[in-house]
Amino acid sequence: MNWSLFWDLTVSGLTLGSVYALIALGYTMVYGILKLLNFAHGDVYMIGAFMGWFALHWLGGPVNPSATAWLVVVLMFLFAMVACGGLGVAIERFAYRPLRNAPRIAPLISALGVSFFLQNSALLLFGASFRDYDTFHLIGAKTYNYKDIFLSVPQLLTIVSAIGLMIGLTLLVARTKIGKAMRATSFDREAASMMGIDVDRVIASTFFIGSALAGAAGVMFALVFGQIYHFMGFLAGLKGFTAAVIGGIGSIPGAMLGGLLVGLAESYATGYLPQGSTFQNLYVFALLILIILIRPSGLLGKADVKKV
Amino acid sequence: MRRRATAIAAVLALAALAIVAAASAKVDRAAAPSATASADRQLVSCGKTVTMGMLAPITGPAASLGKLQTDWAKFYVAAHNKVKKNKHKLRVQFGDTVLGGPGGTAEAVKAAQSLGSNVLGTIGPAGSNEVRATTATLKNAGLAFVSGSATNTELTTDGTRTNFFFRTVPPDSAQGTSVANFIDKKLKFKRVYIIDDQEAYSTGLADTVQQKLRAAGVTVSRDGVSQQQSDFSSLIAKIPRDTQLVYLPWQLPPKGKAFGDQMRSAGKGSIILMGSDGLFDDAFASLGGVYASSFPTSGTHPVVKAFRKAHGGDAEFFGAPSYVAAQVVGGAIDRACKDGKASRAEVRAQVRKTNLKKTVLGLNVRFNAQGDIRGGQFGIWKATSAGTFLPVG
Amino acid sequence: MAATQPLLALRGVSKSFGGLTVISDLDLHVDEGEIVSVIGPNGAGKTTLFNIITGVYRPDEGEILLEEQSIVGLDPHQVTNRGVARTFQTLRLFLNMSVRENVMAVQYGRTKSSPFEAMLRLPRARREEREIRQRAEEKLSFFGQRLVGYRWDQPAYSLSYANRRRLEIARAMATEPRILLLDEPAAGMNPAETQEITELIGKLREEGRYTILVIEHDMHVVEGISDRVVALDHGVKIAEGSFDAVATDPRVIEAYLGLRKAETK
Amino acid sequence: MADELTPQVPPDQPRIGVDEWVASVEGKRERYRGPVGWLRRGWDTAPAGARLLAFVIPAAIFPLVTTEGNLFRYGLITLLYALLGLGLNVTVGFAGLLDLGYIAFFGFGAYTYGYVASVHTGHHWPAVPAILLAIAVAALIGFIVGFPSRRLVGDYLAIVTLFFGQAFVVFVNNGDRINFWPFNRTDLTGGANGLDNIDPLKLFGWTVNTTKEYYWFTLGAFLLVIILLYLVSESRTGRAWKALREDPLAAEVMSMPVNRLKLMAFVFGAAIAGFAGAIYGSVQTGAFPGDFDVGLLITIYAIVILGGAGSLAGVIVGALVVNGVPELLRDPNQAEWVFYTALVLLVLTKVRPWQKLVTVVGGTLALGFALVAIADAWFPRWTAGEPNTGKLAHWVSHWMLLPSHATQIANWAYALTIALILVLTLLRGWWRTIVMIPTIYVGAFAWENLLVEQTVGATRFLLLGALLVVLMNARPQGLFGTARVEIV
Repeated sequence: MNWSLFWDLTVSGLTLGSVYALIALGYTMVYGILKLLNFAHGDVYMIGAFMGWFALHWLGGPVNPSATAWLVVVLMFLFAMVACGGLGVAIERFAYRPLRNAPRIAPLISALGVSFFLQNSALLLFGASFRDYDTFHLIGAKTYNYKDIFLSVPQLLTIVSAIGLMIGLTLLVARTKIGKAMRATSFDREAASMMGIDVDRVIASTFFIGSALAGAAGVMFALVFGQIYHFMGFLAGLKGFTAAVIGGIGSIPGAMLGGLLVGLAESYATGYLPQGSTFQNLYVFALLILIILIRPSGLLGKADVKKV
Repeated sequence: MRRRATAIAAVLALAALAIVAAASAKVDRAAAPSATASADRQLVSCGKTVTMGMLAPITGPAASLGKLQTDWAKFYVAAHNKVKKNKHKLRVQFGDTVLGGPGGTAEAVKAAQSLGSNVLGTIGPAGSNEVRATTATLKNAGLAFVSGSATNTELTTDGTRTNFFFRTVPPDSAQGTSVANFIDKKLKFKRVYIIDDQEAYSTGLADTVQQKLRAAGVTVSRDGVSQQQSDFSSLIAKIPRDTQLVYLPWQLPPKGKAFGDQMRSAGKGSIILMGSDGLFDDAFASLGGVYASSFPTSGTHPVVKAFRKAHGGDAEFFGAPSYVAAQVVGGAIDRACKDGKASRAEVRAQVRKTNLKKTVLGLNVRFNAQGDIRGGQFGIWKATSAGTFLPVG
Repeated sequence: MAATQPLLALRGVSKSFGGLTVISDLDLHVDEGEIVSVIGPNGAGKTTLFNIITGVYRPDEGEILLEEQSIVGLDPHQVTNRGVARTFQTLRLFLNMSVRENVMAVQYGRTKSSPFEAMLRLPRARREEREIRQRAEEKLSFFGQRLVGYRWDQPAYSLSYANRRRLEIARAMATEPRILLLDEPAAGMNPAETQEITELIGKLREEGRYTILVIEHDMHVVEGISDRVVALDHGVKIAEGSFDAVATDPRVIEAYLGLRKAETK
Repeated sequence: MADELTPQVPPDQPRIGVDEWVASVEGKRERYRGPVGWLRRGWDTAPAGARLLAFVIPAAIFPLVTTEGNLFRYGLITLLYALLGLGLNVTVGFAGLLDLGYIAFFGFGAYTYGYVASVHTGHHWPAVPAILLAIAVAALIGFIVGFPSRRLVGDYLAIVTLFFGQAFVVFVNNGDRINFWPFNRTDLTGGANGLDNIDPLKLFGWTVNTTKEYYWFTLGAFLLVIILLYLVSESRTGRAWKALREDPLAAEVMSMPVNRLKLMAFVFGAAIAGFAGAIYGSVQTGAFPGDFDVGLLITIYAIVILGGAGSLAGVIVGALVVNGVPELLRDPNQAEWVFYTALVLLVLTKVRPWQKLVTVVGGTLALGFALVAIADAWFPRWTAGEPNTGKLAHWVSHWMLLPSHATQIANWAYALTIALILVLTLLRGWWRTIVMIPTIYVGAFAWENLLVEQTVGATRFLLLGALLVVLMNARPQGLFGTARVEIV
C-alpha cells in the first residue's frame, strides 16, 4: 500500500468534499422545507466566488492586501456570505414564493430560469475570462505535514472552516428558536403556520443560510483551486445535488456526510481506478446507485411513511 | 356548439397565420441563401461596408475562448478600417455557437444559419465538431469558413470540405509529431504522463503524441479530465513522482495554470509540464519553466505588441490564429471587391489564393489544396522564470 | 359456517409491522350477497385488514381465499381483477381527472386492447372504448342526480366531499367486483348524507347485487345495513354475529369504552 | 358543452354537492373576459382536429414565406425540440416519472442512425429501416433502464436516470477504444470526434437534403407522433398513465399494473426520443458526444413544463418560446424592436387605470427628453456615445443618454434595474406608478448601453431566463396546462 498516495488522495478528497458538503447543505435545507430542488443553487455558489474576488480586490488585491492576509480572508468570506444570503432571499421571494402551492415541477423551471439569468448576468457583467484568486500570493504556498500527510494552507483553511460552519449550522438548527421553527416547518408547514410560526420568515432565513453557505463554498473553492468563471456553478451544483441525495435529501448531517463521501469517492476513483479521472463521474454515480439500492432514502434520510 | 368551436379554431388559425405572415413580410427573399448552386455566385454590391461572419463561442462554458478569438478578430477589423486606402470598411456579424452549452452543435448550426445574405465569408467555427456540424450549412450557402482553432486532422483530409474550409492553425498531426519528437529526441525523456481534456481537440492530439512516443519506446501513461473541473489534486496525487514530464493538450490556459499551481502545492513542482498551443498563453507561462508547442509567433511582432498594449498587457495568444483568419477572410473580400461587387464564390477563390507574409503566427500563410497552411509547423517554447515563452525548438 | 362456500374467506391471517402485531390469527368470511360490517376502535387493524385483502400488504401468515382460490401474494391490481374492489378511508381519487375519466380509468384491468391498437383505432380498441364509456356512465347514473350530467366532465377535485365518496364507490363498482370493500363510507358526512349513504349501500345490494364488506364507525349505519357484524380490537376478533348481539357484547363495550382489559386474549 | 355548464338542479331540491368548489371552477372559466376569454373558451371547447389545424396551417405556410436560415432556426429546430418534448411529455407529463436520462435515448437514436448510415462505418442504409432500427434500439435501452428503475419513485428515480444519462456521455466519448469481447477494437462511436458525415435520409428514392425538405419531413414526423400520442392519451393506456401520475397506489389497487405502465411510458418516451435522434443525426450530419449532455435535457424539460406537463399543444408552444426567444434576440436590430415592443405592450396592458398609464408613459418620455436636454447643455460626454445601427436605435437616441464610456455605468445601471424591478413588485398603488418611471428609464439605459451590444451572446439567454421565471410565476401549471390540485 502506497500510504503517501492514500493520504494525498484523502486530503484532496476531504477538501473537495467540504466544498460539496457546503453546497449540498443548501440543497438539502431548501428541500427539507419546500420539497424543492433549487437548481439555481450552483449559480449562487458561482456568484459567491465572484463576490469573494471583488472583496479581495477592494481590499487591495492578493499581492498588496491592505490588511493582514487572515483578516482579508475573513472579510472575503463574510462579504460573499452576506451577498449570497441576500441573493438567496431575493430569489426565494421573487422566483419561488409565488409558486409555493404550484405543482412541484413548476419551481424547477423557475429555478432553471434563475440559473440562466445569474449565469449570463455574470457573463455580461464580469466578462468571459477566468479570474484568478492568486492564493499563493495572498497566503503563501506553505505546506504543513504530519508524517505522510501533506496539507496546504488553503486546504487546511477549507477543511477547518467547513467543519466550523457545519458545527455552527448544527447548533443553530438544534438550539436556537429559528432552528426549531425550521424543523417544525420542514415537518409540517401548515401545522407550523397554525402554531404561530411565521413560515415566510422561516423559509427566507433558510434560503439566507443555505445561500450564505454556498457563497462560503465558492470562496473556499476559489482559494484552493484558483480560477473562477461564470459557468463554474453548473458542475458544482450537480455534485452538490448528488451529495445531498446520497446523504438522504432533507437531512442536514446527511448532506455533510454525502458531500464528504462524494469528494472522497471522486478522489479515490481518480487515484485508484483504471482511467479514474476520465470515468470519474461514472464511478461516483455508480457508488450513488449502490447506496440508493441499499438504502433507498439515502444514508441518513428517513423513509417516507405512506398512509393508505 | 361544435360549429362555434370550429369557427373559433379557424379564427385562431388565421390569427397565427397573420402573425407568421407579418413576421416574415420583411424578409429579403431574393437574397436568401439557398441550396441552389447559383446562390454563391450571387453578386453583392460591396458599397461602403462589407460584412464577414464570425462563429465563436460567445456564451456557454467555453466563452473565455470565444472572447480571445473575438478580441483578436475585432483587433484586425479595427486596424483594417483605419487604413485609408482600403476602399470599404469591414463589419463583422457575430454568431454565438455556445460551444459545450445546452443546444449542442445545433446552436452552431443556428448561428451559421443566422448569417445574413450580405456575409461574404466567415471566421470560425472554433471547435472541430462545430466545424463538422456546420459544414453542410456553410457549404450550401457557399461560404468560405476559416477556423483559427479547429485542429482535428481529418477535417481537411477527409475531402468533405475542400475549397470551403481553411484553417490558420496546423492540424493535430503536425503538432503531435513536433511534440513527440521534441520529448523523445531533444529532452530524451522516458516517462511521460498525458492528460487530455476529453474533447475532440485534446484527445486527437493526445492520441497522436501517445502513439508516436510509444513507438519510440517511451513509457506513456494516459488519463483524462473534464474541462469543467478545477480540482486536479487527486489526479496529481496519482502521477508517479519519477515522471519526467506531464503533457497537457488543453485549451484553457487558466486551467493549465491551476494544474501547475496544484502540482507545486502537492510537492511535485519538479515535474516538467508541457502544454499544447491551447496553453500557449501568459497565464500558463507564468508558472515558469513550462513548455508549450505553438506556431513560431513572436512577442516582438508589432501587431502582437499593439494588441498586448490594447488589452492590458495580455497577448491572449490563443486568439492569434483568429486574427490571421480575419486577415485571410478580410483580404479575400478586399480582393474580390476590387470591381465593386463580390460573390461568395469569388471570396472562396480568393481565400484559396491567400498569400500572407510574416503573419503574427510567425509563418507565411498560404493554403494547400486541402485547406491547411503550407509548411505549417509547430515550434516548442519554454517559459522563462519571469513567465515569457522563448523558442527552444 | 354457511352452507355454501363463502365468497371471501380469511384463515388465520396475521400481520405485524416491526414487532407490533396489527392483525393476529384472524378468521373471517363473507358469503355471496352478504353485507358484513367490521367495527372496532381506532387502531384495531381494520384498514390494515383491507390492505391485506387487496394485496397492498402481504400477510405474515394465513390464507386468503376468494372463491376457494388463494389470492395471497398477488399484486393489488391482480387482486382487483379477480373481483375485489375497495374505497379508501382517506379518499384517493384521481383528483385532476374528470369525474367520468375516474370511472373510465379503473376499467383498465377489464380491457385488453394495446396502445398500438388505440393508435390505429382498430375495431377492438374502438369497441372497448365504447363499452368503457357506457359502463362509466351507467355506474355514475346509479347515484341519481348526484353525479350526472354536467359534472361528468368536471375535474374530480371540484366535487364536494360527499360526492367524492360517491365517486369512489362508483369507481370501485366500475371494476365489476364480486366483493366491494368500503372503508368508512360515511366518515365526515352530515346526518342527511349519512342517511343517504345507508340507503345507498342497501340499494347496492338490492339492485347491484354486490357482496359488501364495510368498515364503519357510525353505529346507525352499521345497524341499518349489516347482515353480520365483526368486531376487532388490537387485531383480534372479539365478537361476531348480528348487530344486536355484537353491540351488547361486554368485550366490545369494554374495547370501545377503553376499560382495562380483562383476561381475554 | 358550454350550455351544460349551468347546473341542472331543480330549484326545489337542496343543492347538496353544488358547493363553492363548483362555483370556483366555473368562476375561473368565466374570469377571462373579452377576446382573451373568447379565445380561451374557444380553445377549450374546440375539437382536437381543429386545434391541430391551428398549428398545422401556419406551420405549413411558414416555409413558403421565409428564408432557409430562418426556417432552420425557427422552424426545424423548434420542431425537433417539440418532437423531443412529446416523448418527454409521455414519461413526465402523462405518467409523472422524473426521467433525467431522457437525452441519452435521443443520443442512442442519433448514434444508431449514424452507425448504419454514414461514411464513418461504411454502411449506408436507407432511412426507413435505419430509423426503425434507431427507434427499436432506443426503445430497447429504455426498457433496460426502466426495468430496474420502475420501483423507484420521485427524486430517486431521477438520480438513477441521471446516472444513466451521464454514463451515456462517457460511453460515447470513449466508445472508440472499447476493447473487450465482442467489441475487440471496434470504433463504435468515434470517441470525442463523434460520428461524422452521416447520410441524409433516403426515403424511397427521395433524398432529404435541404432545410426545407428536412422541415417537411420533421413536420410530418411530428404530426404523426402527436396524432398517435393523442389517440393513446385518449385510450385506456393514456387514462391509466394519468391515474398513475395522480396516485400510484390508488391506480394499483384499482386494477392498473403500475410497474408495467411505468415501463411502458419509459419505453414510449425513449422510442420517440430515438426517432427524433435519428432525424437530428441526419440534420446535423453527425452525432457528437457534447450534444447529448445535461444541458439539452434541461432545455427539453423547460419546454415540456413551460408548455404545461401533459399537454400536447403545450409542447409546441414551449418549444416555440424556449427556442424562438433567443433566436429572435440574436440580431441587435431585431432585438431592439422586440425589447421596445414588449416594454410598450407590458405597460399598456398592465398599467390601469388610464390616469396611471398616462403618468407612466408621459413621465418616462419627459424624464428622458429632459435628461438628454440637460446633458446636451452641460454634460456633453453623457450624450457622446454612438447609437447602435438601426432606425429605432437612432430614434431612441434622442430620448436616451448615451455616455461615451458607458461600460461601468451601464453595469451599475443593470444592477440597479434588477433592484428596482424587485422593489416594484413589493409596492402598491401610486408609489408603484411613480417608481415605474425611473425603473423603465434605467432599464432602457442599461439596454441601450450594455445589453443591446450583447444580444448575440449573454443578453438573449439572460432574457430567456427572466422570461421563464415570469411565465412560471404567471402560470405555474404551464401555458397550456390545466391548473392542477395536488393535495386537498
